[in-house]
Amino acid sequence: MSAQPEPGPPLRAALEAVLLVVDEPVDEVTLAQVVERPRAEVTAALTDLAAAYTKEGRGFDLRRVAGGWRFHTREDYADIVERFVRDGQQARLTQAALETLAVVAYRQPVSRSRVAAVRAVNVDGVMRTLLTRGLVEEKGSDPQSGAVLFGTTSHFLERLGLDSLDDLPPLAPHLPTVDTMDTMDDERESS
Amino acid sequence: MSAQPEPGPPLRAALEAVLLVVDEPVDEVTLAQVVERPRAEVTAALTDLAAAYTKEGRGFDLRRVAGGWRFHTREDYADIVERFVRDGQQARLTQAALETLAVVAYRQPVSRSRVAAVRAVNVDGVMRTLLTRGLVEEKGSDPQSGAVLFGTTSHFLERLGLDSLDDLPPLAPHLPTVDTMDTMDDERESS
Amino acid sequence: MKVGELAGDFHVELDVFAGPFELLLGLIAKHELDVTEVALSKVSDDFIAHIRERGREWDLGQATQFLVVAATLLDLKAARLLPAGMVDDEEDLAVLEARDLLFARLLQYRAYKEVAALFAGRMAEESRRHVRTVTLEPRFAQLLPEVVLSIGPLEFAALAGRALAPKPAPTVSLAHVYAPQVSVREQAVVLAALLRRAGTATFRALTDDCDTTLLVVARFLALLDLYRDGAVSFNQVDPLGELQVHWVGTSADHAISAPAEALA
Repeated sequence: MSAQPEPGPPLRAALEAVLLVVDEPVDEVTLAQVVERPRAEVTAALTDLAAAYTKEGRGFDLRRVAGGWRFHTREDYADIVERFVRDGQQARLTQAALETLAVVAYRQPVSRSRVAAVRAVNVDGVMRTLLTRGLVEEKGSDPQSGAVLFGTTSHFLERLGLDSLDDLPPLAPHLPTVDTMDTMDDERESS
Repeated sequence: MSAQPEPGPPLRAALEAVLLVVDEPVDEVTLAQVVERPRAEVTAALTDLAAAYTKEGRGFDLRRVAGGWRFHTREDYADIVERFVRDGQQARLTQAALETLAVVAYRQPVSRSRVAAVRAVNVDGVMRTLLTRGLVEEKGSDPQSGAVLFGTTSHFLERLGLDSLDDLPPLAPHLPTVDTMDTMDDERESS
Repeated sequence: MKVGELAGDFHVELDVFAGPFELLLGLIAKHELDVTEVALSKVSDDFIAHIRERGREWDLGQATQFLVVAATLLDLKAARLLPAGMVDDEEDLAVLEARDLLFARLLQYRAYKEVAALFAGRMAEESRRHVRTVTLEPRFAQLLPEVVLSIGPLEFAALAGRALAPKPAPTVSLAHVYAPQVSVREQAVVLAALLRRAGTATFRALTDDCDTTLLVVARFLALLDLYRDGAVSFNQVDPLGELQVHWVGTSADHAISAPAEALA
């Protein structure tokens, strides 16, 4: 891409914005729908963008993998990224991550939206961290809603020094009144 | 950034690569360590990058928020991005919650009763909401009264897009008689 | 906050001022209008009329804001109306300070309201910018240092308990109006015992040991009950003077039975 502004609506910029937030590779049909432009145009724009990033020697790269497009770090800088990941102070979980992990541990199998409801905040980022760190994994899906259910991993048990989930200390002593809890939970579930 | 390759080692590209994998704001000191370059140089490179992204009208933006740098999507493409990011929407705060948050932000660290005094109403429920939403957190206790003190979180800074508390809009212009006010405030403070 | 936003488009019509309510507040804040000149009852009447006019469009938020501001104005006015004159002793100074504190509170409230509006604007703006939070590419994810769970199983359970505990529903606290239960019947028994022994006593003496106003009130009500039952008679020489209470009942009266009304 040159430094010249593009003519017409900024298709490339719109694609850049969407691709910045996507986690999984996104196919061209989906992208075309989102930006409301013909697929061929979108494909051309993506190819141009990728070529431009390479030509400009950017630290990121736009690649078509498994039928979809996604930002990747450029190979040339893999060493630096590896150093960052290895040395980063990421060994400890944040308080938010710990609390979310606790909810998953005691409520599993549980959907992401259930966890979010209990925590009263969006938990997407934190759940991703827990998945990446191998503490939480997918455990099938809810037969009714079809929502993906999550549970803790054996790695989680190891890190906590437990043999099985049965060894998790009972929750009861830490809850005000279990009866109220269950009622409230049911209400929330159905709401 | 122009289409010309940069002279010397590609600092900007290295920073782009690292920033692509972070999931929370990263401060300049950490980045300088990873890319092994002086902090001032890193700061300059980040500022240049951000300016170039804006000039080129890219779909993403590099911003310093809550003390660290991070990629954001550009505001212009919010409508398109939000077709993708489903539950990214944060629940709106009520007027009472916003006002209470404002008092905490400008008075921190501050006790619940001090906040209630300014708001002239009981703020218990509202403070609970702010705590649950991660906008406010406990910051120690008052050495004299032992009352728990509250302050704003880095999530608060992120929600407002502020780099630090120093960037809070000044309160003074909203006070008609600043001189009088300050005196009053000191009196009350010491009482 | 824009002028007029505080109480919607509520306008006041007063002898000294006609215009938006918010502007009235601003003028008082800037010392351009004396609060004592403002007929607050008229302002309140107008506001109620304004609310009625809107019929079903009743806006609780607007009404609440009006109440907060009106209450502060009322405080302010009360303070302003206190005899001012020359500041010649400590008490006068205290009155002045109280008055200025009220004034400061009003200004402060306005200021925080205004920045709260700025906060809302910034949040709305910021919510249109989305951050990148994606999973690490697998090649990097495997390099992540081993997670350290800095807590043990018991602490973990406690954390879960806190995270899962039902969030208390918002309630209006009545703690400040809490009053201990006082029974009129019990107080009647106490009084009967005292009076049987003393024959005659003043109301002051009969309530000498009361540590709360509520208890005094209960004793008074109990006396009325005793009077109705013909167990006591009253005697008061001057209006607002000392109240003499005489026991005229039998010795058995009110030993145990008495009208059973409890003040809650």
